[in-house]
Amino acid sequence: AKKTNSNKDEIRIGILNTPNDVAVARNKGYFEEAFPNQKVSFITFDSGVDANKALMSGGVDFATMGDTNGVVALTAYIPVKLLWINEMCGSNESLIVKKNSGIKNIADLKGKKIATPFASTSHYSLMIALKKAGLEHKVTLLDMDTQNIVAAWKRGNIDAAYTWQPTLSQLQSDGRVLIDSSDLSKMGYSTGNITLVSKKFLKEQPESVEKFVNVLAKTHKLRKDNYPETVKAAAKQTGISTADADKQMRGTDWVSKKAEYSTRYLGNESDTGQFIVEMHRAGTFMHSQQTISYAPSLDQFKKFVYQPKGD
Amino acid sequence: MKKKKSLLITTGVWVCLLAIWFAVTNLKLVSPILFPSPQEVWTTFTSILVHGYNGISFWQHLGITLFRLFSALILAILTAVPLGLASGMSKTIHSLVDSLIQFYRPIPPLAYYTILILWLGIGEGSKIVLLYLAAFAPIYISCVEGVHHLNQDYVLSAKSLGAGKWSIFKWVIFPGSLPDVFTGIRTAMGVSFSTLVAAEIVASTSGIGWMVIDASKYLKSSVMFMGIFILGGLGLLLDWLLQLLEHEWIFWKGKN
Amino acid sequence: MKKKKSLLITTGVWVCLLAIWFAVTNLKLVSPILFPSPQEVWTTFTSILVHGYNGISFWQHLGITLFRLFSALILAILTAVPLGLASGMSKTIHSLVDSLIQFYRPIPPLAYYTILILWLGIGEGSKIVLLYLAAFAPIYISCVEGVHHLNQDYVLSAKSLGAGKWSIFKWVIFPGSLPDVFTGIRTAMGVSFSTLVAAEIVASTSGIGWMVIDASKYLKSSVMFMGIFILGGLGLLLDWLLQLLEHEWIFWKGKN
Amino acid sequence: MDTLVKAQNLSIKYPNSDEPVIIDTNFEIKDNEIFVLVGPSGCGKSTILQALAGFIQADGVLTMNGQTIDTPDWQRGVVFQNSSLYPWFTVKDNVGFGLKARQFSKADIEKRVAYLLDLIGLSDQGNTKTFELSGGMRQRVAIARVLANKSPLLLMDEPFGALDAFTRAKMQKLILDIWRQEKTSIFMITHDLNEAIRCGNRIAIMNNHDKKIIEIKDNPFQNIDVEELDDFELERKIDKYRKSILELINQ
Amino acid sequence: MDTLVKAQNLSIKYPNSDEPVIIDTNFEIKDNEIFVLVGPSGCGKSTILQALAGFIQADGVLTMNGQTIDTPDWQRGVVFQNSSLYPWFTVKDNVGFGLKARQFSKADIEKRVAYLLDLIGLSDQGNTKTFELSGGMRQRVAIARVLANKSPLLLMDEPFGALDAFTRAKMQKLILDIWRQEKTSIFMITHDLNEAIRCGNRIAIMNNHDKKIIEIKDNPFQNIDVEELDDFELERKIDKYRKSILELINQ
Ligand SMILES: Nc1ncnc2c1ncn2[C@@H]1O[C@H](COP(=O)(O)OP(=O)(O)OP(=O)(O)O)[C@@H](O)[C@H]1O
Ligand SMILES: Nc1ncnc2c1ncn2[C@@H]1O[C@H](COP(=O)(O)OP(=O)(O)OP(=O)(O)O)[C@@H](O)[C@H]1O
Ligand SMILES: [Mg+2]
Ligand SMILES: [Mg+2]
Repeated sequence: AKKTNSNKDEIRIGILNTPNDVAVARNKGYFEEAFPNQKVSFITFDSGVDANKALMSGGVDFATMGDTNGVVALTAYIPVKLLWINEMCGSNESLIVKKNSGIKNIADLKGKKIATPFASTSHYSLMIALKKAGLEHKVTLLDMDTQNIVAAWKRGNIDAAYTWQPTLSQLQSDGRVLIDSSDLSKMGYSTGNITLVSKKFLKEQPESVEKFVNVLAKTHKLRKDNYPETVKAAAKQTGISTADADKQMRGTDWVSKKAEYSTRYLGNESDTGQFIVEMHRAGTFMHSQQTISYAPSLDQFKKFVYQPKGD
Repeated sequence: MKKKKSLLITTGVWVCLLAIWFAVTNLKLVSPILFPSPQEVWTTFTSILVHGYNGISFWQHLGITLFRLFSALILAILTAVPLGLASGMSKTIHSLVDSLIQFYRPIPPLAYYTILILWLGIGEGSKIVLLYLAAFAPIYISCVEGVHHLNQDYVLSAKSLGAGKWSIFKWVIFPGSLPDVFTGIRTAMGVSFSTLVAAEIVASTSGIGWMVIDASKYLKSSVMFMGIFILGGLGLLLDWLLQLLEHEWIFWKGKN
Repeated sequence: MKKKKSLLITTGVWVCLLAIWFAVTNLKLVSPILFPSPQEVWTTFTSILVHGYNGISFWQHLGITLFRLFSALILAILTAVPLGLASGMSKTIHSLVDSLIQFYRPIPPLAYYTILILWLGIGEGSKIVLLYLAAFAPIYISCVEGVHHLNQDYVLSAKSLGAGKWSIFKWVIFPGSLPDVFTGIRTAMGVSFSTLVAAEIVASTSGIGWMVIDASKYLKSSVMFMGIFILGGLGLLLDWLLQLLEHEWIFWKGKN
Repeated sequence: MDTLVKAQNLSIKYPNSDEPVIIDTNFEIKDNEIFVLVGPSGCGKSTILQALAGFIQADGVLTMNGQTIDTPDWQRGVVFQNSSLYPWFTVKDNVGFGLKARQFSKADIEKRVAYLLDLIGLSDQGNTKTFELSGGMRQRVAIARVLANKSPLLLMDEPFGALDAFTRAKMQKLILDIWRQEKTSIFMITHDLNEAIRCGNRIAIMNNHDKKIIEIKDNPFQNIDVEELDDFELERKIDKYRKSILELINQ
Repeated sequence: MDTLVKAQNLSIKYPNSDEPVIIDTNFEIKDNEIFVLVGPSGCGKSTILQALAGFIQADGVLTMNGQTIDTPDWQRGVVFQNSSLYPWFTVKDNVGFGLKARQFSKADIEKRVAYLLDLIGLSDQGNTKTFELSGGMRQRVAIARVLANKSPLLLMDEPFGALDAFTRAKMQKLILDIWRQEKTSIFMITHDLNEAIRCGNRIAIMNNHDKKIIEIKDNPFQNIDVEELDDFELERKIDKYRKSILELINQ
């Protein structure tokens, strides 16, 4: 976390403390391998909110965050590009209710207290789920960090929460999942964690960006080829048990590099990716919720996406 | 005449700053996220005044914030003033409670907020208690000081005029320490006020402090700036009101 | 003799509380998350002392926190004292800067922290500036007051002893307002200290405040309690050190 | 005249020091007399007054009307050098303070207060705030406040020390008038010998070394205003008397 | 004797009020004289002193050695009722303050300070903190502090008003000794007529109404200690003199 101007000797990466591809690459030493002459430093953020602030102030060159925070970054004209989808959210993010609350389905949530970290992918997923059930203004939403969700859950202050792992497993002993992000994804409201790269860095060191993508792609490949080893690396890096890591990773989808820049996800120069379309949808929805001040156009989203050279 | 001049300078400073702000932002010398323009902040303000924020009207946000602040302050006054005066008057009570208060006083509120939430839940309770704890210590301490600084002749006179313990408390010690008590209340309000945003960070969806925090999540700078201005103005206003009250009630202050 | 008695009572209170804490937690009357037992807190403490926390030694955590605090305080002293004294002495400077400081003063630091981060980045800069801003206002204000409260006879005497402006400042106004300046510094330290946790909330991986926040994320109550005790003790210690310095340097305080 | 206060082998020590300030002193205050105590600064005058008031404890015998003095009491009203009027009360409320504390009826209080305000010439200032009064006026109110209780003994610690010489002369006259009208006893400390001579029935003298009252002189010149005198024979006598006191003080 | 200070048609108004406090007063202070000003409280004595010191502006003529007084200056040293010694400096540093401010050499300062400490009898207390001194000692240091500058004029506003009567008598003697030795002029305010008569070469009198000095009397009795006198003829004269002043004051 040095000063604002990025220098050639250091690559600063903002990370989330979850068992994702960045964690695996770190553990495996892929970064050192790819950047032998540069110092790679990692700055942990609690959420994409802080990561965005860091990108804005030039404190990091890359940052991982939920795609909703990516929408915020675009809306706020932060000079960044969408580089990579780290993972697609699935059962690792879900809406969980207390077992004894008598809530059987989403409709039963009417008048209940639901907690979620605002501005997160979970928040977005929850809002979509509620909107679909016509409950948008019929529940009490509470903005809480994941740790406070656990505390509030234990005390019985909340009836439900939309949150992610590892928080989720702490609630699962007396909770039941109503819906998870893979369900929403099927309806066309996918969410995922993405990595943004600062435009300045991209301009100065395009080849480093390329290498960065390849590092992450390598982990995605590793997962496909040797899942247990990937889990072990992720667990070690984030300091959790392999079982926990397995549970968390199982709920996510790591896309191959080829798929990333295909029409299913980020798209390419000619065709718009499906994920981008859904991100645009999210932007429009967030604007309708007044959480962002305007809805960026699909064109803006298209320009937002990084395109790898050649390959 | 001198007063007029200094008022002129002060106005000048603000006008200048506003002008620079206006110029710098409108010439697009800085990113609007780093520094939104005054028009933008103003538009945001009027729009929030009309449409509210997050589905709740501006006045409700303000109301809930003030409710939390005043509940905490009133609670603090009701408990800290008696305890502080008692601690000032009785050595025994002082040795019972003073060290506890001196110990908790310097702890940053955010450090124990999580524990408060664990104990009291996420509702208004923990928020108000957080603000209450912030307000309690300054009031308590200035009450103790108020009694200690009291002119001893006041008490001695009262005794040799035949006043009993209760009369002395009611007519001498209490009014005599009021100036200090009031200073304590003003400090307490300042401290509570600066804890306000921390209190509204967790499990809130209303309040001016929450609004600023929420806006910062979406990097809505104009809302952040607006919130900051509102909080600054509100802080000034509340302190000014307390000063008015002080002037009215403690008319003898500084006149002896 | 009386002092001994009150010391006895105070010790008694702490022993009692400790005993209750011990009893309640060891009889498992409350969940260890809500209230960890004293042994647990102690074990956590010794283990962190030996092994550090999050791969960083305890002393480094303490060091970085103190570094942030003192950088901010020293910066604040170096800027707020000259400005405050100047503002106390000159009406023009007062009208130039006072309203600005009065306006920003009540704003809760957390409200503008995001903006500081956007402007200054996530490094030490924004953290120290946050603490600096918290410390600046109290020092400035008490410097202004120090000059205003100065016995006018001191200045008049100096003038008719042939002292020029600079001599008057150096030998009369500066030492004469030192008692107030020091009070301001003590207040500033308190305010900065209570902002410490807020400053270490964002993008930190070290510092005592961060440790408490991090522990609260994983509901490690024993670490939270330990952190709270350390912060409380540290706050008391620092204030006590300042009081010692004050006693040493401002030996004439309260003696006139 | 009957004895009102009796002090025998009176010794006084402050709790925070080992050295006694007063050692083995003896004196009596009689009914309806003005007993003036003079002596250099720091000799222990105020200490004796505090013991009389019951503010501090003393060893030896110290009784009033045969009862040991060990606590403050409305029967011994105190007037300090700088009036300790309560600034949050009006003049009236200050004067009525003792009676209210002793739960007299409202009507009684009002009557007595009105009478006393008239006595001190401040009838029009009953509702004034005390900080709006001049020093002399304030001291008059302080005197009225203790008079309200009809205290048999008034203790005054340099009551006019903070006033200028010209106001002071007027206050001395006032005290003598009040004393005659209200028939109370007064114990008064001063460091102005003229004041002592003008006001005292008897003058007690302390010096810097003995830690006790070394002599109590009858004063044949009470109520004589030296500054307006035309009888030089008398004036000579007064001067001689004053010098004999000074000599004792400076011993 | 030469005229040191000249005041003609002097009028003084405080900036925050419209009513002038002093109107059209005239007086002169001569070289090497003690000029004493007496008058009731609030008549404007301190106001005149402040104008002389240059602390406040006055209308009319106010000159010292022919130069208009409009700012404070080391040539006019001021001693306040409650000494304004700097508690953060030692006795020595307080006495040497003016010389240091005027950039005298260290050696010069030390010599002069040592001489003055000897003069006021505090040679042993040079390194003492001022708050450890008694009231009388402190006032002596305050006087030494202005003497250090060899100011031709000393302005004293009730310099001994806060001291007890017995210390005060000693200070009066000290002032007269110093005045003789240092050959300075002194302007002194007091509300103690005995002090005025003992110290003054001339006594200026103000009353409560005229807002000016109504008369300036030569004082033939300077340096006579009334309380130790044995010549009753002289005493009678002094008494008459005092009464004539009192009459003027109470006009
Ligand atoms: N509260 C106290 N504790 C300890 N010593 C005290 C206290 N008050 C006074 N003394 C000491 O007792 C002695 C007598 O003090 P006291 O006030 O009785 O003198 P005094 O005759 O009234 O003097 P003054 O004329 O200056 O008022 C002094 O030496 C003083 O230092
Ligand atoms: N700073 C001031 N502003 C306005 N009026 C003042 C100020 N100081 C004094 N006065 C008024 O000027 C008048 C004369 O005051 P001054 O202090 O000169 O009296 P004094 O003769 O020195 O009285 P004392 O013997 O009580 O010291 C008084 O009526 C007073 O109220
Ligand atoms: Mg005394
Ligand atoms: Mg005066």
